[in-house]
Amino acid sequence: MRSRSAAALTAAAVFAASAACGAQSGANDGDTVKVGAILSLSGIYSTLGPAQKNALTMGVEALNKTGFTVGGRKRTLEISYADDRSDAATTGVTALREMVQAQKIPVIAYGLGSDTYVPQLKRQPIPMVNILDSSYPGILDLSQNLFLTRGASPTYVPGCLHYAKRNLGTKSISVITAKGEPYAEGLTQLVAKSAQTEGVAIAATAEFPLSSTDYSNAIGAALAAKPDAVYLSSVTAVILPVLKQLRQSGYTGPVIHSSGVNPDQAEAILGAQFDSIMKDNYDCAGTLPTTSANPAAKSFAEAYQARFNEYPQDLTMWAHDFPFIVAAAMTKADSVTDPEKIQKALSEITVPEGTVSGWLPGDGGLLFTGRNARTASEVTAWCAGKRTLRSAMVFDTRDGAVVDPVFPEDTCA
Amino acid sequence: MRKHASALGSSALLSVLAYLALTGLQGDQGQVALLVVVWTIALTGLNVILGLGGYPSMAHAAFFGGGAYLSAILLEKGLSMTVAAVVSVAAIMLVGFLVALVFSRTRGQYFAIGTMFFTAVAFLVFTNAAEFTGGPTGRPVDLGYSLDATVVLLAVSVGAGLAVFHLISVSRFGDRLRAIREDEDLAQHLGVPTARVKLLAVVVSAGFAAWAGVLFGQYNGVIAPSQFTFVQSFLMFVALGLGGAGRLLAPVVGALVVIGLTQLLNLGPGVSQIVLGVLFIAVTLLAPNGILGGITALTRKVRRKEAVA
Amino acid sequence: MIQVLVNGVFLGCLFAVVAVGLTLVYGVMEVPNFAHAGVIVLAAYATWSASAAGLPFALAALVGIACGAAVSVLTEVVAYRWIIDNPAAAPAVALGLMLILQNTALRLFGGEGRSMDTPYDQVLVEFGGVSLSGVKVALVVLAVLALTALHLILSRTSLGRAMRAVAQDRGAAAMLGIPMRRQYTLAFLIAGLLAGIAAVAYAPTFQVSPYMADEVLLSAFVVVVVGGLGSVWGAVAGGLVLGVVEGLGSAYLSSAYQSAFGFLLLVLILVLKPGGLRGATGRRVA
Amino acid sequence: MSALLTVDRVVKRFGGVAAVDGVSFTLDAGSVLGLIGPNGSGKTTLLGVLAGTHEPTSGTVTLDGKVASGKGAHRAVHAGIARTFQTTRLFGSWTLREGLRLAHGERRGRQAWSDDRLADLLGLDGLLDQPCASLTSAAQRLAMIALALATGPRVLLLDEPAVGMDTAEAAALADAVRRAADELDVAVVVVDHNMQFLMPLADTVLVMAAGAVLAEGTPEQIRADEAVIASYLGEA
Repeated sequence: MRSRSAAALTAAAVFAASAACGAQSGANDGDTVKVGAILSLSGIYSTLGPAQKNALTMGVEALNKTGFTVGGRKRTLEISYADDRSDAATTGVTALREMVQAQKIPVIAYGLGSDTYVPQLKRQPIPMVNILDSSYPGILDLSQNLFLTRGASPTYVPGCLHYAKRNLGTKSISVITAKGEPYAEGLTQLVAKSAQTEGVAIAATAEFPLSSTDYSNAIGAALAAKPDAVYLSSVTAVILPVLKQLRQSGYTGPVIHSSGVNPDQAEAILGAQFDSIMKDNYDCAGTLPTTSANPAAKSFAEAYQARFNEYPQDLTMWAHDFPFIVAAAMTKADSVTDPEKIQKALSEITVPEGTVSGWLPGDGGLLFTGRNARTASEVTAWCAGKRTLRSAMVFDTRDGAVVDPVFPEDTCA
Repeated sequence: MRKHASALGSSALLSVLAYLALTGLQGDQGQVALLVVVWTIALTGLNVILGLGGYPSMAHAAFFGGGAYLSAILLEKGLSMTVAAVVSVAAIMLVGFLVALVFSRTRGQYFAIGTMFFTAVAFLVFTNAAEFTGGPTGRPVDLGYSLDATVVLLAVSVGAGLAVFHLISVSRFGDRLRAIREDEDLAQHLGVPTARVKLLAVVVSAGFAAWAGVLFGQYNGVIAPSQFTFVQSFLMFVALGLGGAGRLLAPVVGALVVIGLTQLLNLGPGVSQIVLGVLFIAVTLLAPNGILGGITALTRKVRRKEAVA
Repeated sequence: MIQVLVNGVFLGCLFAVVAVGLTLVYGVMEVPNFAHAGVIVLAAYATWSASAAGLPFALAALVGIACGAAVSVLTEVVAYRWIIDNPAAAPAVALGLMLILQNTALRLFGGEGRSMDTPYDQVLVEFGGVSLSGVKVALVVLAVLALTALHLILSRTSLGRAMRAVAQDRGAAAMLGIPMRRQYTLAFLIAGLLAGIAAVAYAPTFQVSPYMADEVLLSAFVVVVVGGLGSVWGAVAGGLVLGVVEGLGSAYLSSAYQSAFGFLLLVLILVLKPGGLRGATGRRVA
Repeated sequence: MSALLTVDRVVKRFGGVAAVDGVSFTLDAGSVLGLIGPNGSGKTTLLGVLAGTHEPTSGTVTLDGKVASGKGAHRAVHAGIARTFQTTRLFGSWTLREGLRLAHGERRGRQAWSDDRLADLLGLDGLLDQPCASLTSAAQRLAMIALALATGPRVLLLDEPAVGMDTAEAAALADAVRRAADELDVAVVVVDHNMQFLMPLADTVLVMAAGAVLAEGTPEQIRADEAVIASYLGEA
């Protein structure tokens, strides 16, 4: 019997020890204001997180040069980062609880997993600003605490179809999509809808399981319908292996997607042959900083490229602007700790100074209309042999149709 | 009665400690406390089929996930929390019955590999039946119990689970299970209905795991397939072995070591897992009947030295 | 239809190569060698870093295969050797090793998948309306070569015959004076070489990542069980059968549940013949 | 009184081979039946059918009028038929007392003989609380019999109990089996090759050859029977 009680005591000691160090610092009213950022720094979405972190760092440094005043005192911003390991439901939720309960953080930027955070937000509501997720149907109706600082996928997918029909003469298109991946499922529905409005036929829609490594069945089904073009529906890390096997299977026609692949990722994932695999490849998403007409975006792009030696994706602009948006909201709310006041202020601020994304102001110059801040969208094409992208079409959309498209001249020819 | 007192005493003590840990700790540490408590409840069930019966069931993470998902789906369909919980546990026990039936004629490595594959297929269902399970990124769980009620239920379940295990362990069912573990054929020739006893043990273990899944879903608010993979089944199997399969407190020690190590020791991607790997091998080689087995051996050696000195 | 069968054969060759490595080790030491996946991963990364360092692909492949053999032998020397008379401890040690190997790869090379380039990336083989990419043809060729070489070793050389004796009955083999410890190391050496070959053949068709071998390992275990634990030819037959079953299932039923069809096959076999296809008797039956 | 155990035309085929080919006999309570025959004559298979280890291809085994064959070993035990094994099988890490406790649990209400009585009967006193693995090989074989008896059987089947025993140990075993039959009113079937041990012990002897009954009778009759001598015993 002695051993059993001995073991119970050891278990008790360990529990008690971890309970003792439960107390956490959290007060936020010093001059440095702490906010949170939960990003996918590893896992299948790891092509997105690191770039966001780089941009957030640049944004915070730019903001802290002048600082911002709240309650009569000049404040600077500090971001506490957490990696959700592309699995919001496990590591993301834990990080959210750590920030809200232990670190008492009032506002958080995040990338994916909106629906998994909703239950926790019901228990302890705080404003969460999404700087990435444009999956369809939108995340905003999941909870009043969620804000989105980018155009949702309905604002750019129509551009793919419009450009394909007008410039590539596409009459039928096959879609290869990742089953169960939220972004992919939204895109697939939108492509079908936009194809209908543009008069392009959907030749075939083929699925592959997210965990699979051999896509020959999906590729076979998609190509059997003899399409003029193929649309790959999901995020970069998922579609590039499919693109490689698609080219290996002998398909040479145009490939369209909305994953925001940059040249560095293409080379890392596709290997030495990346240039030939990426030939005849078109991406429709938010405007890219490098090809944007907005001067602030262009100078940010050059600074980012110089500092991180990496091609800036569209999400870098929105991540860069997050600190400015938070600072503006805190100043309006005149509080750095009260989540409710900050959330209310977010809906009342205009487009803040120092932002680079070229936000399209709503009526009354407000940044957020219906908790959504929008930018223009763009179709970009791969420059063969130049390891870069060129702008093929800049456009905006109104209820699902492309409006005032602009076709810049071909910079990589 | 004295023998029961210390076992039931420790169970009650652990319930109190679980409550303190769950309410006292916040953020990351709160998550560690949650996982340790939930795993303890699940491993107590595994302790019946693996600890007593010696059958290496690798299906445990599937039962754990099944409980969580089924309760979430039933809640979404509008059932009340208690009904959803009871129906989920009962349904998963039925699944456990079917799994045990399918693998009833296999033993040892075959049973382990067969049940491991069951978990792999269950993972596929969790990942691909997106309209119910929300697909690979998981799904939110409606909050049937309040947070406080969930915490109380978790704490009580730890103690109650261990007490039930103790009663099973000293009952004829426990004797029969241990006989199967020692020599199944001899046990059958001494009158033990081995097929029926194994079936019941798997069903009981599935019930524990499902209940742990229901409570985990209620506390965490969200569940995802990555928490119920065959590697998780493996980790549960080895956690119990580390603790000292068959002993009352093996689930507590096993959960503390495995969860504590993977969550607290994050020195960078992978390092905590490497340390866990080394620990598994060390304990398996040095203390074949786990940490608790090692402690008992040590105390017995110390006592013998005192007697000699 | 033929295309699906060809895909099935491709999968079957992959499963067979991995399964033979597992069944060999199981036959000799009754160990479910889950760490085999870790060996494959490290062999793949060795090949990748060798070719990244500028070696031509053929040389880099040899580096990978050698690394696979070395790591596999290391697992036997460091851990498996000490639990030879306590088979109940084998799964725990196997998982421990898998965690160590997989996470060492994660620690050294990070989590994102990397592509392994081969000279035959662009090759496309087409015959009778059926097309198979160069990398897949390479896998089938490598698998056939590896398995024939293994067959020759097992049947022609004294080393191979001794190993088959050990697989039949360890006790009897020991009595015949076969140096047991050398046999264990030899079994892991061959399993390591097979793992290296599997890595070099399989990585180009997908990508190199710490988790690339998990699903293949699971299917390989089904093959080992279906083929009968410890029987090499059972593993080859089982591999092809499973490859075709999974190929057909994923093409005609649903590709999401590809490994579920493997599971159904496993259940069928286990329920009908608990000893596996080739009837190796269950170890513990009286 | 009608016979305790009736074996009626039992056949057991493995694939094409009929290991047991139509064997019938009856057994009364308290009597000891010796079952002899050359290797491969089907003795052990017959024992297996009686104990429920094998399901008979045809024919039945009834105990007290109720059919006991073909329902698995544990139901045979519950019906009152227990067996030991050719190779020693015990719960190694358990003490004998723990094994007996398990066996007592399966008695289905039949008469219970205390551990001490069984230990005394089999000469195992003082060995009840040691792990079985640490007993001598002869003691282990007796322990197996104790376990079988602890299930309160009406019929006890012994599969070569005297193998590996010297003459003194075999004599003690014969005495214990005789006491079990007389004092516990258990019917015993003994399969063995050790004639010095078996002949004085058995009330009747059944000789098997090639799966069928060659001869049945008292030990003396069997010794005199030429057919038995020709096929099996050689000169007396």
